[in-house]
Amino acid sequence: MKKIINDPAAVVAESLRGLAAAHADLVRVAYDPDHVVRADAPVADKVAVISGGGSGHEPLHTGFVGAGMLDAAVPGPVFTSPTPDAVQAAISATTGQPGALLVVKNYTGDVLNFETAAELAAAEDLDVRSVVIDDDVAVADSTFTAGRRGVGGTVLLEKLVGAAAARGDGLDAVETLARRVVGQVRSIGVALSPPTVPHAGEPSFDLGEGEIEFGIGIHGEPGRERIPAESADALVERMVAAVVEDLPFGEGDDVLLFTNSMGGTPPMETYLAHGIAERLLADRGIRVTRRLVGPYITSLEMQGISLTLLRMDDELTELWDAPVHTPSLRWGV
Amino acid sequence: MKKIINDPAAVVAESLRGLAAAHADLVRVAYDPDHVVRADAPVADKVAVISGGGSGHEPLHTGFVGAGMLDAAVPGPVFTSPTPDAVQAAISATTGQPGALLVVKNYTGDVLNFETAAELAAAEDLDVRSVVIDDDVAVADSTFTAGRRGVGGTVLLEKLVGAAAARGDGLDAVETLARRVVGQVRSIGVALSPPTVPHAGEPSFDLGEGEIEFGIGIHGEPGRERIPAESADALVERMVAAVVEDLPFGEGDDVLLFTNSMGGTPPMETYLAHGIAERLLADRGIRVTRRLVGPYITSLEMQGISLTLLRMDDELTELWDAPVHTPSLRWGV
Amino acid sequence: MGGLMGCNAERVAEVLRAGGATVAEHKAELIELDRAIGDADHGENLDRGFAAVLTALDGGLPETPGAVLKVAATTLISKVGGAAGPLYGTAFLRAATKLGDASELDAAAVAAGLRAALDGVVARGKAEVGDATMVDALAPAVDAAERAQSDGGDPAAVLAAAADAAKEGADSTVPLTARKGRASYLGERSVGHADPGATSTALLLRAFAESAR
Amino acid sequence: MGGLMGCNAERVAEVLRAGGATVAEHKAELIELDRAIGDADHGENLDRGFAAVLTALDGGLPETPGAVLKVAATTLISKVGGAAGPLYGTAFLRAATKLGDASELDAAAVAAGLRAALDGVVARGKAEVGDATMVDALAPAVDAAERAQSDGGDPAAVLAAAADAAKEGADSTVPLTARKGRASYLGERSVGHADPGATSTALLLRAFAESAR
Ligand SMILES: Nc1ncnc2c1ncn2[C@@H]1O[C@H](COP(=O)(O)OP(=O)(O)O)[C@@H](O)[C@H]1O
Ligand SMILES: Nc1ncnc2c1ncn2[C@@H]1O[C@H](COP(=O)(O)OP(=O)(O)O)[C@@H](O)[C@H]1O
Ligand SMILES: [Mg+2]
Ligand SMILES: [Mg+2]
Ligand SMILES: [Mg+2]
Ligand SMILES: [Mg+2]
Repeated sequence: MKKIINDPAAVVAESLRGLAAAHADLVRVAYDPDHVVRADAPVADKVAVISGGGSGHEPLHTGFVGAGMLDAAVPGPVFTSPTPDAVQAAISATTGQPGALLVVKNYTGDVLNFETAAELAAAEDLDVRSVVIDDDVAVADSTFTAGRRGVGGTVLLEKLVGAAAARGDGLDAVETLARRVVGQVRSIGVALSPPTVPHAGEPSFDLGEGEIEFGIGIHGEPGRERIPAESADALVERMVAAVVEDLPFGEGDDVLLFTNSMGGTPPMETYLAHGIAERLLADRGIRVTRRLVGPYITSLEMQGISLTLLRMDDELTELWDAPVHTPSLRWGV
Repeated sequence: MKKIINDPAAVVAESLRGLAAAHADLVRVAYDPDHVVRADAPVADKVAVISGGGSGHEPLHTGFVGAGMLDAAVPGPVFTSPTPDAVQAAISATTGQPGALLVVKNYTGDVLNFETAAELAAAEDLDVRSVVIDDDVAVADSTFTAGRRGVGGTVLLEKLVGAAAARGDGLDAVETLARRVVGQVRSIGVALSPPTVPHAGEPSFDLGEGEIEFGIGIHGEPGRERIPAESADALVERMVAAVVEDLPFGEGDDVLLFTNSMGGTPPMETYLAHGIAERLLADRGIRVTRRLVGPYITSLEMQGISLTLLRMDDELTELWDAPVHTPSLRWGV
Repeated sequence: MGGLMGCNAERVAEVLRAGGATVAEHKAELIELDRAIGDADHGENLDRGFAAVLTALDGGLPETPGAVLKVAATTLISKVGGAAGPLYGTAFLRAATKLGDASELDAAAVAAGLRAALDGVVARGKAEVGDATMVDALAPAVDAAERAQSDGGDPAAVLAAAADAAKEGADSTVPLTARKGRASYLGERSVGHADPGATSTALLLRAFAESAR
Repeated sequence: MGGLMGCNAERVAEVLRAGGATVAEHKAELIELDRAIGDADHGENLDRGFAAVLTALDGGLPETPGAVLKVAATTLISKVGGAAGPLYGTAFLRAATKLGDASELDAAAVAAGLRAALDGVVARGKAEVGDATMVDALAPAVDAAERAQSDGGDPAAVLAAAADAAKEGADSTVPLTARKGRASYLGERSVGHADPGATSTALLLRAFAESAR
């Protein structure tokens, strides 16, 4: 393993120092417990939107702190959910009378730690709700698993609820919107190469030259299925089919298409895949009305991509187009 | 080699299709010869700023086409300079009476092909000038080499001259500014792993587990020196020293610090390195007044980073802060 | 003083220290198990947590065994993160609560503490035996502890029985398809691997038992 | 018709086709040479260019050898890119210009065409012998061609002499430190590798010579 790091145990804090230096106009970083808040937090009379999770998925979540998106992000150690006290610190720094919505990706650790933090906040008379995002169609949605993972849909969810909170929606409305988004967003991911967790020092899985992990998560956990490497056309068709058939999305739907690089896949391939996905959706009569292309929810240096589809309507379009000003997502300002 | 591609020979065109679909509001793509122009090109009464070069460095150059930056980008095959007819097509599509500035990275191929294009344009009575950017301190600046390479400074140069053209500067002024920027920007890069060119199918160099290429370029050409892997603190100090001592930058200087990922290095490490560089510059009494952090000039999936320093003044600061609206760099709009 | 007979806060702290030592020793192994079917952090997480527990205990020892376990619980909750943090944290917290302010522990207290720990883990994580989680080690461990206690065993014997059963329970996860936690995403591909959390539970109980002898 | 004696546009096109075939055949080898000290595209670039030249010639043959070479030149310039595109393009363009509208070539014309090609490459690229570029193959090839011609050789003999010298010239780049092109960035690390462009020049001249026999 080669990485540009010092002590693996200090990698998150040292990286946050760089983030703080680079974006002092947008974010403020506190350490131990680590949390990142808007430079102007707490914002009066606004529902706070807070998310977090293990580090290693950047820019998610720390890169999305700022006006129109997150009030705070809580980065845990690499691939490890943050602890309740860290989440609680982020809540304290951002949450007032209008309350807060916690955006929680559906992993056992995240759910348990954020749940505990919400309980602690309730004990201090703060109105804190959680929404759990579980958009990964690779995992069978049954009681015989920990449930579906939260993946690419998280980025869209954070943008949309951030915009709703920014325009002044109350906590009930923000929460309802969040649940609606969760209900109509679906994702699938593939990996061509594994990530390497700094403290582990070894690639998270071993993948032969001719193999692809289909249905990969974002933590280097192996995918659901290992398939032979195939052309971009065939692979993207397989991904589009998995996502479209799940919700299902159908002819006449308007969608946001989010083509995400898992980190190590360069723009050339990400755009190439995006172009194929646009064509395949058009073939199915599904109209792409908004798009996001790039590395927004990653798994360290893992090579691969994910596709996320969100069914759009006028309200979601308006919220998507609303101004956002964060280190890694910025428009309208 | 595993990549999300179909035919290696079609990778650039297919990727451009995805770019066109994703950013139809910003850019227009023409094929064979491939060139990308602003959606609203030609912009009347404005100097056109045009760049290009081999593909595989995205978002450079295609991701920087749009208001406030490039009027056109000409992507060649992977790591191969585009041909004169492609450059000429971009010139024709964007250049009117105010003329055009070609931003050319100093590689034999780019210089020769853009030179020929400029001659062809002159034959059609267009006022087309070139500026060659050669900011890489890894290469000895002597007549015994092809000269220094154009690397990270290119991104900054394109932004600054794009802003100058956008505010209405004439070609003389834009050209003078460009030469001034070239004179005060310096870069150095390192690689931890090689890129793989699609048609080659093999990594561009072989690097042992404990080795780093110091002074790497952006084409998978091996670096100037191979050094043992070292801590981020030591590596960034080595990089900062190389850049600072070259111009030299000194106490009291205001600078823009650009910490660039070569593609495969994730934000966690890029920000970590950025934080160290900020500290090391502060130690030297050099004040970082603007920064850019992320993968902006890459070498496919190569892991590594580069550091670029640009000496700032009021004019450059104003031009840097000016609005820009492109697929990959966007603010103020 | 041999064994846990009449064991007080100091002895409980010693037992915890032994647990911390075993986690440090087996850190790489636990990472490796988690790398195979999870996200390669279990060993790192637990080690970070137990190191903090030991530091906390070095800072001054509370008066009762329950209070010592409570320090361990809150430290684990605020240092481990992931799934294991809340689960182990809850386990220690429930055990601490069960022990109340008794100043010394007998065999019955040890068995009851373990039962409370298990109940806490199940309440939080909703896993059943056979889901391939730490419950597969802890549940049989508690049953064995209660049997040993009702057979008249001393605290050390209770812990030894628990450790033996936990080891067997951890091994039993190898052929299972995981149904909780991160390994469940793998479906049948989780078969053939020991669960990291079950393994760490067995290692901890073994260290506790040996320290208590 | 054996040899290039009295060779016309059709024969020149045949010679170019042989060049295209050799580039296709050695494409991987040229990529590999460029991978070692450059950016791994030389074989791909030349192959793309010569394939286009062959397609262009298939579309209809111009009347003179010079016109055939001009088609090759413009096609290479618009298809190869990189450093090699303008350099090879210029070489063919200068040769074409030199040959004028002669309908057949003699040995003197061949040698003069080669000399013009070399002058063009040097004018564009400013490389000298010893800089480890295609000039290291082309310059001795031109000298040898002129010697062969003044010794009374026919066009085929002129090309054969050029090919032999070019091969030697390409080999001579192995111990050199590159001073032009991408390999120059390597400094002394370029030592021990044959220059890709010098190698392709030698391969092309060999193919031309064999086709002309
Ligand atoms: N719902 C659950 N109930 C009981 N134990 C669980 C549950 N989910 C996960 N675990 C345990 O947690 C272990 C993983 O811990 P760890 O790797 O530290 O956390 P994470 O899975 O968040 O990375 C698993 O091996 C399993 O034993
Ligand atoms: N200034 C120069 N003069 C002559 N030949 C050169 C010069 N620069 C490069 N070359 C030749 O071009 C070859 C590289 O061609 P190619 O790989 O196609 O282009 P690029 O270097 O742009 O990738 C080198 O091996 C060398 O022979
Ligand atoms: Mg984890
Ligand atoms: Mg090239
Ligand atoms: Mg884990
Ligand atoms: Mg090359």
